[in-house]
Amino acid sequence: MQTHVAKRVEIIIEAVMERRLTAALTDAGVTGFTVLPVLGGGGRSGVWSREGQVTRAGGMVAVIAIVAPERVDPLVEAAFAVVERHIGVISITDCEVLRANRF
Amino acid sequence: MQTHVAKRVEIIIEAVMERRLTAALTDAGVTGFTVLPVLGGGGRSGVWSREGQVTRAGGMVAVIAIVAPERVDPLVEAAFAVVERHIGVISITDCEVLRANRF
Amino acid sequence: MQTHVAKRVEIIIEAVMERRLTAALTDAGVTGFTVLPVLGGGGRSGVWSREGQVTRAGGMVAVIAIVAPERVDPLVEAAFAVVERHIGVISITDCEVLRANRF
Amino acid sequence: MDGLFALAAANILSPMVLCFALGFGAALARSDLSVPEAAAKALSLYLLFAIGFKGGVSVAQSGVGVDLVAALLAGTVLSAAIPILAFAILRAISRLSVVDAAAVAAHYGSISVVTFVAGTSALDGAGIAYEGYMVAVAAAMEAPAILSALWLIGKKGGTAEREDGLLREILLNGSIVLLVGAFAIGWATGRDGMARIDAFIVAPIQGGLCLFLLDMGLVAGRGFLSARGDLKAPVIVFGLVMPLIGGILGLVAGLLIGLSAGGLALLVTLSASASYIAVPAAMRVALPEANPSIYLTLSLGVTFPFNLTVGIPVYIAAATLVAGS
Amino acid sequence: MDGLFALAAANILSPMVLCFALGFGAALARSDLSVPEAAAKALSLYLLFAIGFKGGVSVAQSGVGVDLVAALLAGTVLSAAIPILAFAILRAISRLSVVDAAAVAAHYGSISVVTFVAGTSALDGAGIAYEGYMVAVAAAMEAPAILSALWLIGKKGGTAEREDGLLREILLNGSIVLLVGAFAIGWATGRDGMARIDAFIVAPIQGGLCLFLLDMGLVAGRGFLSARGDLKAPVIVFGLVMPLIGGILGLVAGLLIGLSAGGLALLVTLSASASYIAVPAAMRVALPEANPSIYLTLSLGVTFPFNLTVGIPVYIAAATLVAGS
Amino acid sequence: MDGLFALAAANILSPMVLCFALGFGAALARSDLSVPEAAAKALSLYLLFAIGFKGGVSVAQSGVGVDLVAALLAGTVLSAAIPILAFAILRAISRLSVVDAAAVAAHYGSISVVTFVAGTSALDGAGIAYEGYMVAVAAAMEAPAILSALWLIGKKGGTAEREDGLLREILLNGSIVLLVGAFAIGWATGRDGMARIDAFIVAPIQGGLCLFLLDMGLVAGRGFLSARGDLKAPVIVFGLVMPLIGGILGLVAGLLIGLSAGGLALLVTLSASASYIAVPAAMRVALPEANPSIYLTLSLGVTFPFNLTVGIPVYIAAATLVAGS
Ligand SMILES: Nc1ncnc2c1ncn2[C@@H]1O[C@H](COP(=O)(O)O)[C@@H](O)[C@H]1O
Ligand SMILES: Nc1ncnc2c1ncn2[C@@H]1O[C@H](COP(=O)(O)O)[C@@H](O)[C@H]1O
Ligand SMILES: Nc1ncnc2c1ncn2[C@@H]1O[C@H](COP(=O)(O)O)[C@@H](O)[C@H]1O
Ligand code: NA
Ligand code: NA
Ligand code: NA
Repeated sequence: MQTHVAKRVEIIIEAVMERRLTAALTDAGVTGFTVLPVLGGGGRSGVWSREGQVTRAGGMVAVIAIVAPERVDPLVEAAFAVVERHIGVISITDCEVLRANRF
Repeated sequence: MQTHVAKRVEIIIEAVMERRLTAALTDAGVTGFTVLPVLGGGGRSGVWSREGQVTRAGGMVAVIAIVAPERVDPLVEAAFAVVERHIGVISITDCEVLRANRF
Repeated sequence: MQTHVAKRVEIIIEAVMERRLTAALTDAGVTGFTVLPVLGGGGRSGVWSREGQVTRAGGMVAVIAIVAPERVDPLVEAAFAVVERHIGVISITDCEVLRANRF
Repeated sequence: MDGLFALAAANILSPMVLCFALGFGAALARSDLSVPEAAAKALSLYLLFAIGFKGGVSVAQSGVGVDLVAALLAGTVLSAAIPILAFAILRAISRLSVVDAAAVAAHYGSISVVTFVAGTSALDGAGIAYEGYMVAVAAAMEAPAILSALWLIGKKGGTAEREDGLLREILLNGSIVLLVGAFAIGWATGRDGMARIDAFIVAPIQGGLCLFLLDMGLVAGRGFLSARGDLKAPVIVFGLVMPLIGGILGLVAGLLIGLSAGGLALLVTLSASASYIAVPAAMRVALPEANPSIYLTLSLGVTFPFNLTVGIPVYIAAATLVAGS
Repeated sequence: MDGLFALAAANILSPMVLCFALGFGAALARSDLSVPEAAAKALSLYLLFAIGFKGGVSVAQSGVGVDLVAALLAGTVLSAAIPILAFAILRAISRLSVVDAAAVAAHYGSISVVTFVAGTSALDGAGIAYEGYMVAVAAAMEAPAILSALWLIGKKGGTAEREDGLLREILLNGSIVLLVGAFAIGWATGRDGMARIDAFIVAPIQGGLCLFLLDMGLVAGRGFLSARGDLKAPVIVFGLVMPLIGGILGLVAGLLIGLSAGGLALLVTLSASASYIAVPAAMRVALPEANPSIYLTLSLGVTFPFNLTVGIPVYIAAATLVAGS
Repeated sequence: MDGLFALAAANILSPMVLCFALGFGAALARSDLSVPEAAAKALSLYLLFAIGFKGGVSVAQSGVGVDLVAALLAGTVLSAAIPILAFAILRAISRLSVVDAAAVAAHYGSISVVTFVAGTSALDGAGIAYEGYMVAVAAAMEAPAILSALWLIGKKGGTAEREDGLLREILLNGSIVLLVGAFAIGWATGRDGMARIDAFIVAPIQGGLCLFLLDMGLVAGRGFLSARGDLKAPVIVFGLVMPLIGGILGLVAGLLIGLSAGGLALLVTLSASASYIAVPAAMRVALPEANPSIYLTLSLGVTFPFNLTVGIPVYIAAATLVAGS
């Protein structure tokens, strides 16, 4: 099938910042994103897990946005502005998509 | 270690269509796939979240299939046939795998 | 923004092996990883789903680690040593990251 | 009239209705209060099981005959017929497309189990008896409306997905299976079965209903916030008037088959209620082009609160009046 | 004999057994009915806590002595011995590999807490008393079978994973810790502790068990559908006969240590039951080459329903007969 | 003194405290026992709803006047003032940075609902009455401490995030909304409302609290294991002494406004308790540089168990002594 190049941006960020991140993405013209739950992880600040937790502190989510290549810079800048002072990881991968007009 | 090129196909699709999608993938000769839960997201049809929902409408899942490069076309065609009339996003990324004979 | 090349390693592995895998990753010098829940899947050993399950057997998790390119080999070797006798899939993708000193 | 107001006041000031209002208000105020998806689903399974089982036990005690069959038939016919009327009304008063109108119509033919539970709880509170088998009628009314709507689409030249799996999916959806199954188990085990599990399903049910309604309020409120733009005035009017029209049909049907005042009130409630679990899921499969924010918001954010607050007391008053108790 | 049939009928027509059947049937019919994973786990924690606590309180009231030690010892020996017998039988009658046979054998030496709860519930229904400490015996029987099976593998030249973490993981698995912990808390707080939480753990437990069995039926039915091909006839026969063999061993051991009729019935039930939570997880770690669809389906889809329906009444009848009540 | 020891012994040997200890111990022993996140959240919603509703009903029955306003005011002042004292102490005795000290201080001004529930449960056990509106005071004490800590940061030249959404997020966080909402519903529906749902929220609450404390023990134990290194001795000392200091402030304030002995004990308990749900989440947003393993571990792993075991009996003894009952 006919495919088009795009970028897959994956942002792993604290759950408490989710709303702020997705608002920033929308402001930056991102047309779509998907939020995945995260069970746990480890990093410089130690190992953590969501098991049995009731506070929203100490949980993370993974936000995936697939965008046309020309939109990746504003997206990443908007995301970085939110993540900057916080725990979080942003990665960008080349990918192909169908229906290019959607991204 | 010795690695082999492969394709990682990620299909974000409505939960109600999951069974149909995985059946279509299997028919297309896909040997393995993994289904991840999705918490929420946003797109042209607005922002949504699974919190507190009891209906299966309005939820999505992410299906990941890693396949040998030569199998990616039938996979994507099978997936697209299911996604076509529905909400959903298909992306294809180059990757490397161990144990090539499995894909 | 200034980005740096890195590798995104995704390991889909049985939930019972999670602790062993993350310990092996840490031993191999991986500085961070994130664990995502998995709902179900299909492969040579059949189709499975977590719905209603109480045993930890027969569930999987997806572990994502983003690392500097020079660290990917020890990571993959450590992961493979854990996965080898078990059900599981390892894939490696090129990506770009911000703040390279973190990986 | 006095009785109606007292009933309405008692209903609106019940912890259940106030819990729904709390959730709705919290969502509108953008509080982060939320019920985990797994907990909401577990509560819904609990309510289906409890209400089904109770109905079955009551049938085991009172026995049934041809009246059950008549009620099932009446329910099936109502569920199949209401969407056709609803579709005609929607096409006449709103600008919804054929597909959107059919999808909305399917919801109003089918039923909402929580509205039914709230109805039984109001009847219990008012000390009015009802036929235990009405829960089986509820189950019978879930699916026909969907088939009716798909038939409408076909007639209007639209295309709904029509594959093997769909019909089975509709008829064997989880809430029908659990409701019917629990009813059958209650019927089979009767008073003895009830004695073993009543501490779990009888006394705590109203409290469980409170938490479930809190969650529904949150979901409805959030849906309302994000779908405001999609709901035009005529559609909202439909969401407030259609329950009354459906209710009247239910009243007529119930009188024809000779239900008691309580049973009548429940058939009216079922006819007036709109689905928000099974039908939306079926519509996503069969009519993906229909806009879910219209039918979900209308059913959960307009009709459900209307029935919960105003509708149920009116239906009970009408039924007791008409059944000439 | 008459009594046995009455007992069996009462058992099979209990809401619990019918809930399991409902789940199993819904899965076979491919309904989408399902219990969220978190809800199923929460129910299982609730059952473990309730049954452990109750056992502890009953020990606090009646006191224990050397009989508890004897029972724990008997349970440990049974758990360690049964896998060796089960392995020999499996190798004789089926074509399972050494690894698969050892993995299956481990399940039958260990125990199923839900089968135990169903057993106590049947005894309560029939008014037969039993030793409160049997729940501690259940906990003691969870792990030895696993070590036994791993020892078997070693002897047969196979290699099981043998690392530091494994033994601790087996001995400190969540269900053992919660069962033993709740037992200890019940013992420590006794009648006073019970007075504070009985509304939570005594009256509602049978209803909670119903929903849990509904879920187990769904999981068993789905497992059965997808693993049919892996279960050959001799293996299925094993899944139906091994409970009886294990039960007889339990009967002999229980007679030797002088249990009451009720306690005897529970030891038989434990010996006859097969694990489906702790052992499968341990097998995935220690024997990854063993095929999980064999041991999971056999334990949950064959032996568990057998014990739930036919087994428990037979074990109770046998125990009351032999204990010469 | 004798009474204090008896009270302390009764408290420590309660199923609730032992469940916390079981969870803590299981975590330290690295057992895989765990409560699903959704189940833990559902239990916390249940406790908030039940305790809020109960408080509201009791206010509906006894009526309130200016004493409620005085108590709300006292709570607000305590919540705002305690962080300033706590901050000064932390900076004097530990090497925590301004940001870390302010974040910890915010937790001690705010409150822990579970500690409050445990306090009411101990009072119920000892047969001591308390003002129903104390639950509203608990809600009023959640947020001011956060604002106080952010003000401190500003004064010390630090920068906290200060955007529109933050204040609303703090004031409308889920636990405040549910607690206040349930209180209002209880107040509005009074005895009638209670009659409909008491089987759900009164009798089972202590059992539900047991499972929730088991989960808190697991989370606290795991947090303790992984954050040991971050907690230096002076900080741990703070976590044990600050509750007493906060408690004394609460005692003085409560005497000034003339609370009953039971109400006094609860105000002391609230002042002595440290938040572990709402404040940590607010700190992650507003003070991301503060180290969560310090404030979470201190609040949940040090102060919470201290209050649960030693603190509550001491607070009750002090309050009854001082209120000269
Ligand atoms: N290299 C990485 N790859 C994947 N996830 C990471 C990585 N580094 C950090 N994370 C995630 O971000 C969280 C916080 O990281 P840190 O700030 O390093 O403690 C971790 O617990 C992980 O969930
Ligand atoms: N570009 C995208 N990247 C990631 N997920 C997307 C994207 N577009 C849509 N989605 C997901 O698909 C859902 C439906 O999209 P839409 O049809 O645009 O409303 C969204 O709510 C997201 O969960
Ligand atoms: N090619 C693949 N792509 C994605 N996930 C896979 C793939 N192969 C296997 N898996 C996952 O690994 C599990 C076990 O695979 P298998 O060992 O082939 O049965 C499957 O149930 C999937 O969850
Ligand atoms: Na209807
Ligand atoms: Na056994
Ligand atoms: Na405090």
